[in-house]
Amino acid sequence: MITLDGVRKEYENEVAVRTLSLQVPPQQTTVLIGPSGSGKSTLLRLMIGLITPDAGTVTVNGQPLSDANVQALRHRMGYVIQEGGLFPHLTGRDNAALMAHHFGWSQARIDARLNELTDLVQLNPDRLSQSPSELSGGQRQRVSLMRALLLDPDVLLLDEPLGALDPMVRADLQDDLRTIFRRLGKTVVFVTHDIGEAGFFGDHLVLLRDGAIEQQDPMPALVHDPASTFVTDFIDVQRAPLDHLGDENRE
Amino acid sequence: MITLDGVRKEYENEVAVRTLSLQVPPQQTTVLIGPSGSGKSTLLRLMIGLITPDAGTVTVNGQPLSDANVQALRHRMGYVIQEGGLFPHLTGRDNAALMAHHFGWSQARIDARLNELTDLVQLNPDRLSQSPSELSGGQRQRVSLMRALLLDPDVLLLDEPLGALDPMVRADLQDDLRTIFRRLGKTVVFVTHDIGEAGFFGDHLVLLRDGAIEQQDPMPALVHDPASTFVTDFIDVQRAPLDHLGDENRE
Amino acid sequence: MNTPSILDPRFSILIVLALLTAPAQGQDKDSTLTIGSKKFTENVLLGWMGTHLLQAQSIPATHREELGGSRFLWEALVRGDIDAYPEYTGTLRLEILADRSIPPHPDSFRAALAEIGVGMTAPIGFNNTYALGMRADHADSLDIETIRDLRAHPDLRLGFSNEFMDRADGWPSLKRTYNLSHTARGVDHDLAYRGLATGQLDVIDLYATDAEIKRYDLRVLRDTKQYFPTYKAVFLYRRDLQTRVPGAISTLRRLEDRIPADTMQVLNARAKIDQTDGSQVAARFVNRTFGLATTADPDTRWERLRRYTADHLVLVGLSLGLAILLGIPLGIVAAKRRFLGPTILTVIGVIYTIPALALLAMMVPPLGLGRVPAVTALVLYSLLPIVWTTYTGLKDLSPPLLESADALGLPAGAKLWRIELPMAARSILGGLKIAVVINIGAATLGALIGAGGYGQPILTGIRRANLGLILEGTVPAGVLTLLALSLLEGLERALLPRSMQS
Amino acid sequence: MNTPSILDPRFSILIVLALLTAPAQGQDKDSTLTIGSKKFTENVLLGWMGTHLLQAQSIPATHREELGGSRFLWEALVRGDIDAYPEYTGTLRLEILADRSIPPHPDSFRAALAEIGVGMTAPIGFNNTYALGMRADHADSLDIETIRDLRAHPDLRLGFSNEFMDRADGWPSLKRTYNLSHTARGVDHDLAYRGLATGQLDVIDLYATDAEIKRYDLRVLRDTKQYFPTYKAVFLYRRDLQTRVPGAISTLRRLEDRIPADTMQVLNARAKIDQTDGSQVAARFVNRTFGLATTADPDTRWERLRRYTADHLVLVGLSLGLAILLGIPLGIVAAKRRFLGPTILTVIGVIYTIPALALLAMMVPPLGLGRVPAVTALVLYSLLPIVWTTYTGLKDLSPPLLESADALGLPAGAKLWRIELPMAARSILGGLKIAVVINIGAATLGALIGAGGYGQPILTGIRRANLGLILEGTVPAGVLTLLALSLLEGLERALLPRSMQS
Ligand SMILES: Nc1ncnc2c1ncn2[C@@H]1O[C@H](COP(=O)(O)OP(=O)(O)OP(=O)(O)O)[C@@H](O)[C@H]1O
Ligand SMILES: Nc1ncnc2c1ncn2[C@@H]1O[C@H](COP(=O)(O)OP(=O)(O)OP(=O)(O)O)[C@@H](O)[C@H]1O
Ligand SMILES: [Mg+2]
Ligand SMILES: [Mg+2]
Repeated sequence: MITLDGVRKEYENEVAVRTLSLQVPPQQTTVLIGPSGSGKSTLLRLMIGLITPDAGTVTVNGQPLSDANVQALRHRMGYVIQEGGLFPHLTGRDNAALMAHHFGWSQARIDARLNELTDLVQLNPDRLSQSPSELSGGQRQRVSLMRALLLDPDVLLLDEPLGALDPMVRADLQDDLRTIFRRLGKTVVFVTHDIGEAGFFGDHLVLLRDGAIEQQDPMPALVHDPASTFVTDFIDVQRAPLDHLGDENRE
Repeated sequence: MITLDGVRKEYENEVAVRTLSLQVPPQQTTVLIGPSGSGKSTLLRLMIGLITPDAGTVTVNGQPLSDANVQALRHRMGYVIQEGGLFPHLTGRDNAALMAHHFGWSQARIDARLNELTDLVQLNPDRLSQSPSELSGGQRQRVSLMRALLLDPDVLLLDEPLGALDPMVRADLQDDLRTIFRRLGKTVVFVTHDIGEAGFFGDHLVLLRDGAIEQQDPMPALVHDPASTFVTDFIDVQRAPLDHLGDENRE
Repeated sequence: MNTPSILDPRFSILIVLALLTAPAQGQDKDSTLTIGSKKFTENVLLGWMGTHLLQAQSIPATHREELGGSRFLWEALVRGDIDAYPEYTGTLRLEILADRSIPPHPDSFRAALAEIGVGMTAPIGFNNTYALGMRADHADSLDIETIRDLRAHPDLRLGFSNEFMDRADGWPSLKRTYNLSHTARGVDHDLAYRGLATGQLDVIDLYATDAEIKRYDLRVLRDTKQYFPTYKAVFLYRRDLQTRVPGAISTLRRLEDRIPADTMQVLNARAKIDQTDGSQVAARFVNRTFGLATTADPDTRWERLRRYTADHLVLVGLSLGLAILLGIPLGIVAAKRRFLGPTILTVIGVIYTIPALALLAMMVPPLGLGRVPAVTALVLYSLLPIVWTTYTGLKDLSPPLLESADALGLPAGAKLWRIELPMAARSILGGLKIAVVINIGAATLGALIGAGGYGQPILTGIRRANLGLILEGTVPAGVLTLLALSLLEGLERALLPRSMQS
Repeated sequence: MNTPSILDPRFSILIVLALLTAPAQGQDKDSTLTIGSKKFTENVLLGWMGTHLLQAQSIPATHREELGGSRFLWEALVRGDIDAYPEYTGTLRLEILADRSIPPHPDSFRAALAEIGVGMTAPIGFNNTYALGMRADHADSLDIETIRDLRAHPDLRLGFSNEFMDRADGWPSLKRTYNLSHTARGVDHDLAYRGLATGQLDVIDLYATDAEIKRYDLRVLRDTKQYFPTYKAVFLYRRDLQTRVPGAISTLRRLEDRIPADTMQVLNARAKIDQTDGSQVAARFVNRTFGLATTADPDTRWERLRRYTADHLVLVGLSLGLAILLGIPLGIVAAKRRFLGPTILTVIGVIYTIPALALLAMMVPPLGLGRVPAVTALVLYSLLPIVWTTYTGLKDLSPPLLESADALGLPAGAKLWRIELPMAARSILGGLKIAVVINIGAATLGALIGAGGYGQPILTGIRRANLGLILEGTVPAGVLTLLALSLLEGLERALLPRSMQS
């Protein structure tokens, strides 16, 4: 559904994405992992047309992205940026329902949809009347998620959407989101630093390194058939939750 | 070294911290965990005097926090806020070295200290000349960490300082930071949503729930002697990195 | 976004419409007559006579004194800014209707005027023509009554104003017409009367109703060849008065044939030399002539305040409204268009650069006097803070937030409306406040070009060094500013979300 | 933070110091003499004479004409704003040194003046005293030469200016002194000469050097009892000229005893009645009297431009500098202090509310004419945008960032300096730009109260309806604004970090 073909992106002082091609398979979840600064967020921005590649083309639903179609395509895509990007002048509710207001939904329809979404992201609906600055980090992240899901888009681009959530909410949301993604056949591109989460969501994982693709495969292939020691190092390094219970350094 | 005594903090529409007392033991690392909105960030803000409690007292190094001493105490405390809080008008270098400039360090001393710190947080020193808006999320977080560590403070208050880091850098940093904390006898209060990280760092874990302390203990006690099922649920819920390798849902 | 923003253009449009339709002097246009007058004593007196007569008939009428020259009053009448004013037939024929070369008979004017929707009363009486004059005793001693009689006395010393000396239809042609052999010399008009009085001059040029004629006991020499065109005073009025204010025209016509030249000379002398208030001179005349009891008390302080306030509000309201309607879009364009942006900012800076005083002075040739040039100048003045703060407000928005808005697929217009303008609102409101303050202050200069407002007492006060008068303008201007500012603060509080308030 | 901010106060202080020490007219104070003169023809002529004489001796001198009344010139002399000006002994005795009751001998003045550092030339000649006058032929026919002679003609019609009628040392006391039996009536002073000429009055009050004395051939009646105090013209000068500009004083003293009353009458008439340029009248006199060849060409356009620019720059520079020094701290206080804040903002709004015209007029009583009140008014005007944008700039900073700064333990001052002001810099610079534009425009009004600058040609141009003159002030004011704005933009680009530029 999203195809990057020979795409390259350079900033003033460095190359963020080296020439690479990538097929994001439709109705599946593709997880981008990789070191900090390896170009994950840049790839998402390229896919939704926020930045244009220096070389190569980005194709969404078979259409090469252009100024003419990008607007309409974005309505079918939900995007959560790394820091949430909530608008400070709007309450949580107005942030989440922004596009519904734009499309002139009835209040009843908006309310109904917001109810579904607060259930889904496990947010106390009372929170919606607070401004972003009055919400905790995790609450903000869930409002961002609601905003991205509002129009029930076919494509979701999620940049560490669960990073600031506590483990319980996070685990619940992982379950719920994966169920939804699968049931409704969403095409999802998901960035995370949590290997557990990556393995849980990812039909397909793309490991980036320095703006290039190191390996793309399902999780088992990454584990059992790594392209380089870097892949193994990257996947194995994360501490499991209760790893250190028997740690001898402990007093 | 930090004592909260009968502290309570209420915002306009809700109680963020219910009356609680907490001893942060000196030269050890205390990890705050708990659901989103349970009051972790609020507790850190109380400890560094950014907000004053509605009731109770906060004591640092034996001195009750007051307008008169808070300034000086803060020089001995490093604080990383959840979103980094880098100043947009300053480069990474000037952000990190802000207090050094304030105290009038020589350029040589500043450079030397910055070199130590970039090594520690594994940041390419070239990045330091970029503005915050030109850094990736993980790069920003490491600059924030450098800023907090600059004056080599006795006390560190870290609010999800590693949240946006990739697993490799994160694992390395965890090792390095823990070594430093222990060797130099830092008093650390650390907020994280990662139970693995919590167990790795925490001499002492404080599990918050709805602004109250659910249980405070070392990790083994939390696992083997939980105060409630909530504690067990909270600790067990996180997916281990390679948990789902054999997942039968996978095609 | 369900809080309507005060930046909603519908809001501004309403204000402007309300004010554009607000009548001059804050009164109801349809039922109130506005009489205009030119910038010299006689015309002002005639204006007051008309006004007092109308008021005595319970027809609400106001007098806008000393508006300017013929051209300006004529335009104002045609446009409907004023409903009537005193004019002279000679001016009509030779200036206003000059390109139509109308025969010098009142009826032929009437037809030409009627086409334009303007009516004309019969002459009020006197003929304020150019004329030659000399001391009455001197004339008597030489037995001179007409211009032609001068021929017998070629040694008389003639002194004429420089204008009369030079003009083609002045002295050279008069000399030919009457076949005079004198040589005349040019003198300053003010000094001519003095020269006559001291005996240094024998004959000078004058207007037939000049105040000095009575004062110095002069004789106006008859123009037997009708060399000088007739300048009979009449009232011009808008013909729509007939239906709009029944009785108004017939009231004005009561003045027809009522004021002979010597009466006018006396009245002019009273107003000009004795410095009696023009309104009172006119009222006394009207009362005596028509047996009325109009009082021409100068306005009370409160009436004046009401009038200044109404004028000032219209100036400020209109110009601010227009400045907002123009300025915010300009600021948006400046922020959005890479190359157009700096140009817009610079041009607006350059406009602002023109000092208010000079800007007003430069507005007058193209736009005439009164409210239009004043509002135009004020709009240009208020533009700067609005455009600039809109520009900086939009430019200062955080890039990640703008990226979020883009990613939602909001079209540019909706993004502007729902995201950018609200987030820039505090900055724009700041600019608006500065604009309000600048505008209310600068509007006082409007009085310089006849747009009224609080500047009127201030200007008079400065001229007369009368602090009371200055305060009469300054204090309400201050109060108005405070009111406007707290209105804006109120709006800010009501419409900005809590989290964006300071 | 190692980029020094333009908000650095040291920067502003430098500007202000530079400008405070910048001399009037943009010339070098130490070597250039400034001659002042009062607001009437004769005094201006004397001022020009002094100036031309000095220039003929190659002593650089400028003439600041028509500065105001005695009080103002005296103060200006004492303060050193001017170096010399023409004064009258009567004024010195009765007004300036009134509280010292000095015997009416020049030497006793000299001593009193010397104490204050002021010197005085010997009288220039004429005595411009109050006097009584009548037509020379009339006086001859009645054989009247002195005031006392009036006694023989009690039927003469006396008309005196209202001031002279009322003053204790006016008519009532004169009547007693000379034991006159006449009744006098008050007349407008302008009309008095006319009344004399037309024979309606026989005796009027006048000044001994009035231009009209020659013109109407009047006789000034001798004051045998020396009832009227002597008003001999002298030059007052600063005694430090002796060392500062050697030769200046002796040059001025060349005028001593050179101008008898009738000469002064002729010169006055030439300037006042013939409307000859005062500078030229004076130059011709000086050339004839001293055999010099001073040319009194009016300044070339470039010289004028240079002078206007220098004056305008001083006005703008000083007032902007002070406004920045005052405004930014006020804005900071407004943003930081919960209750003081709104008060400051409101007070500044109210000040701004006073229209420029009225503000200037109100400045004059306490501060006199010239640069001080103009700068004061301009400071008050420029304050608003600076204070308000500093306030909003600081208030709009993001709370988490401020929290970060607090958490670092930065003391309030350093936080302000390193974090808050730099982050608010774009907003403050925006306000500065508005202030610059407002200030340069408003400074043109300074000409109204004698502070010079581009307003001078604009005012004259408006009065004379001369577009050329208006442009002579407007165009350079525009250019100046553009220069100032691009200077600010340059500073912005140089000092703001890349990431904060638009
Ligand atoms: N606006 C910009 N200007 C200059 N360099 C940039 C800009 N945005 C990103 N970069 C650089 O591009 C590289 C890739 O950035 P990107 O944000 O895509 O990384 P990432 O993989 O998302 O990292 P993280 O996991 O830390 O979020 C980084 O080195 C970053 O410094
Ligand atoms: N400025 C504020 N105004 C009103 N409510 C606030 C404010 N700051 C925090 N809160 C509320 O207080 C509660 C505790 O917030 P806090 O930020 O301490 O949570 P947290 O434990 O850090 O959560 P997270 O893990 O999501 O960061 C939350 O419910 C939040 O909505
Ligand atoms: Mg990223
Ligand atoms: Mg938090």
